[in-house]
Amino acid sequence: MNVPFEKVLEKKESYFKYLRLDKLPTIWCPGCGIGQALKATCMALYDLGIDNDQVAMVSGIGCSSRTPGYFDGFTLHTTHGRALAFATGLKLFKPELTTIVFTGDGDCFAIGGNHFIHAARRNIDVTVVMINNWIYGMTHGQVSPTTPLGSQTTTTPGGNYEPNFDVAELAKAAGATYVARGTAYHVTELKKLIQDGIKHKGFSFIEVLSPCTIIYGRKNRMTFEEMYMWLKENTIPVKAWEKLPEEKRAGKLPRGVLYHDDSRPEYTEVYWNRVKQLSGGEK
Amino acid sequence: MRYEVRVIGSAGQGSILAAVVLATAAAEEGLWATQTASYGAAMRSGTSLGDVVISDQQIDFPQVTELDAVIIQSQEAYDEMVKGKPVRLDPECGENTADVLVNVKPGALVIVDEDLVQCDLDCNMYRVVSAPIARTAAEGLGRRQVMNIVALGVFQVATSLQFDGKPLISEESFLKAIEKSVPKRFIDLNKTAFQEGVKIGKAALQKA
Amino acid sequence: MAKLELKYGNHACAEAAILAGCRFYAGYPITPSSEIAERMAELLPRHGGAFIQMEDEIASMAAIVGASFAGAKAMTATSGPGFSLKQENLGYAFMVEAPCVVVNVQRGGPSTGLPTQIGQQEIMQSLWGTHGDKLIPVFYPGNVQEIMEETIRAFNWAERLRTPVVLLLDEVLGHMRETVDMEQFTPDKVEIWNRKMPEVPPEEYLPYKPGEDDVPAIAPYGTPGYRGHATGLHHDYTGFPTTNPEMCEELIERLIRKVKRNQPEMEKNEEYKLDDAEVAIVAFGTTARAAKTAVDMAREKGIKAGLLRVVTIWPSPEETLNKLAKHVNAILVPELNMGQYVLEVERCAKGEAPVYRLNRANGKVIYPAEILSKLEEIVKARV
Amino acid sequence: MAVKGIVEVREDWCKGCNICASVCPTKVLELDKVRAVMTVAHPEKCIGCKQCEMICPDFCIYVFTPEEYEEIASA
Repeated sequence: MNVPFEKVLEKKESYFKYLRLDKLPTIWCPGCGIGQALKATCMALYDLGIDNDQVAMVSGIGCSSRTPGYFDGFTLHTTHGRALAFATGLKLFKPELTTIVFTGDGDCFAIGGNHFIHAARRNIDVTVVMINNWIYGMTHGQVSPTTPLGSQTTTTPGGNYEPNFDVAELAKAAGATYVARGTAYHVTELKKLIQDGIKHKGFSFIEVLSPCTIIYGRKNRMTFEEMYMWLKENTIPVKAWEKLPEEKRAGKLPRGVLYHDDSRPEYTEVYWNRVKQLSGGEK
Repeated sequence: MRYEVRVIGSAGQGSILAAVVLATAAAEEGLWATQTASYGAAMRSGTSLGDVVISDQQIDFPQVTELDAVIIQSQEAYDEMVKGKPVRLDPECGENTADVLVNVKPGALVIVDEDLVQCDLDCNMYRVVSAPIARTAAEGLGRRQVMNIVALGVFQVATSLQFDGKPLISEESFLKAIEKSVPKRFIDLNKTAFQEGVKIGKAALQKA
Repeated sequence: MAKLELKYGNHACAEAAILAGCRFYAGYPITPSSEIAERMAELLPRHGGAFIQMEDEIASMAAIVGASFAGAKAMTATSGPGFSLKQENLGYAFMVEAPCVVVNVQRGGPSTGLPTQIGQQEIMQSLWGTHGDKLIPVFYPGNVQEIMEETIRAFNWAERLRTPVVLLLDEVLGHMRETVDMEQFTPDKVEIWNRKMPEVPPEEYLPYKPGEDDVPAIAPYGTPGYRGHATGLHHDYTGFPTTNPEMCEELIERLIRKVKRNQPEMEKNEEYKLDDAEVAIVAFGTTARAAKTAVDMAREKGIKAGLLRVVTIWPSPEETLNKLAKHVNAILVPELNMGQYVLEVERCAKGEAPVYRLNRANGKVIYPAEILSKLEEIVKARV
Repeated sequence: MAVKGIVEVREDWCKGCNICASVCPTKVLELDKVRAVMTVAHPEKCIGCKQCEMICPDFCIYVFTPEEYEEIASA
């Protein structure tokens, strides 16, 4: 049994070639959406024809930040919140590496918020895949900067009372030149969004709405299926969203490419062009 | 040989730059030098200073302890140097008759601006050289800003008082140091300023 | 023939870094270290390197580790508060064995303290600042010439041992100009060490498998075939997380051993008039310069004083200090803090000689005359 | 009706989250509740839409076209 599947894994002619198969299964809880985000990234790279040796993946701390461990490229699992700072150093010195940062809502917007806005401001060519599961999963369910109002977390018994970030608007305002939102339910679409993000020369930010099935789900009395159905029913493709009257938008989110600007120069290109002028060419 | 110099003036008179040029000139001359600047106190009082230690061998303690020479560019700076009177260096000198400078050795060279500084120093205690430094810069060269370099010219000549008639550092070394230390478009101006300083320095020494 | 040139301390550090092969700098402005960043911003593009002013100190430390993984010889510079912020990622660099140099131009602390004035208060923090056990080499030059020597040496050891190296300066050193004999810094005379590269084919490559020198050969990211993973978690030879107690023990022991075993070669001291000394001063940085003058002043007064100027602060010269304690009647440790390295001197002296202190943390240097009077006091007490 | 897709589940990676079964339009998959792993209960119903493969968080489902399966199995 399972013989052809094994052969697919061996043959390295599919998106599985980007996985460290010996590290599977992942450490994530059953139903967690981070797996889909990784899968979508692998598929995107496969379709773009980017080799394993051309990709660096950097992460901080948290559930989502365990992703690089399963990705067969040049991977760096760093300190909490600082992934973008490490990635900035790596990308600036080796601009030829496709650099992907896997991060979560707490990692990226709480402890790493400053690094995020500055990386976006510089428009450095890094693709950020931000897994938004509305909670701190690895530390077992504390409130995060994206936790919806009223949600149950271990540090907001009785419901969250802190307003949350609209992370897509934040990214755009900080200067990101590609902003998209996908979900762990719409994986084919997510693949396309990540693919465009990688292709985009500049800072790309892809928010992936992903259910935290065990921690968030249990606290808020939602089953795995209900969480995926929520994603299906409450996210609306951008085009349809634009036509939607204001009163029908409440409680729903647009998904797809939310912002795309190709006009701004990319940071490493600007820097190395300056160097070329000053040093006469060679690195 | 350890020779300590302080250039002191009001903020903006280029005391630190003068100290840098002096230390660079020492290096050109083949001497070892350290140049330090004090931030805290100088910033509060509105005066600024640059210290230089020159030696024929590598220097241990880099800051000044007892000055062999001081270039005073303003009244404010002079008052600063007098203030405190922590040590009576020469018991022979009557306390009420003359000012005593802080941390300055007996026999030290004191260069003051003739027009800007009213001083009442005991000439038996210090070798005081008074010259029209600011006037030379402002009227002769049309640029008051280069008075610090004019002062260095005076200093260059005056050190001959302490080293058996021969200056500590040659004119050539100073001119090379100016080339290295000031922006290109001001090199000629500063070189002229230095040479003017040498001239008024020589005149002042003859007068004395 | 000496080729003397007047150099600004912080600029000398930057220029020596370029000589040592540094091609990446990330930093954040802080007094009194900012001039290092300014000089690097000027020099790096001209030498084909990358300079970036990051959003904070934490990010600067992170960026140099990222660049180090990409193969760059990387550096950052900071002062007190910034050094505190760098600690977590400094520990990360130690754990993942990313060669890099962290310069700390010490000012007066704690907290914002005395930003424009001297302190020597990070002697202990440079070793013990980041959480967890570690041994990070720390060098502390005593003059501008030595800033250049030690910057190059810091890069060399960082590369050879694949470890972060801390270079301590102080405000006076960083902000002073001094003549430097440039003769020894011509490119043909500067000895440069580079990190070792894996010699095995990609399929046998284990990034964290140490060689006989306890140092692993990790390929720079982007080297075709030599993909790898690095994590701040305890990891095995493959670089992947492990909680296996044997593996964890082996890792932490090796990380410390790889530095410790090189202590004799890394040790650098200056001994001054110690041969017949009865009382010895142990000092470093700017304070050691005052101490040297104080030794001469004491000798003139008939006190047989000597100086051991420590340049390699960590790992500390344990044996040298112990031998010194056996050889003299008393040791004096003047430092611009409330008593830090004196603890290490006491530990190494093992009671062979009494250890006296001269401490100050008010932003002012210790003058030679003060050390002299302390020496006189000690001699009086000992007779 | 001709088979349109062949589903394979790699049981050792499956965590039994049941998401794949919940998205399958023809109910091909069923959870083995005792072992908490997914099983292909009704392979004949597969229409080859790949929704289960796409949404599986654990990389343990692969959907072949019959031709693809033949080719790989016989190789």
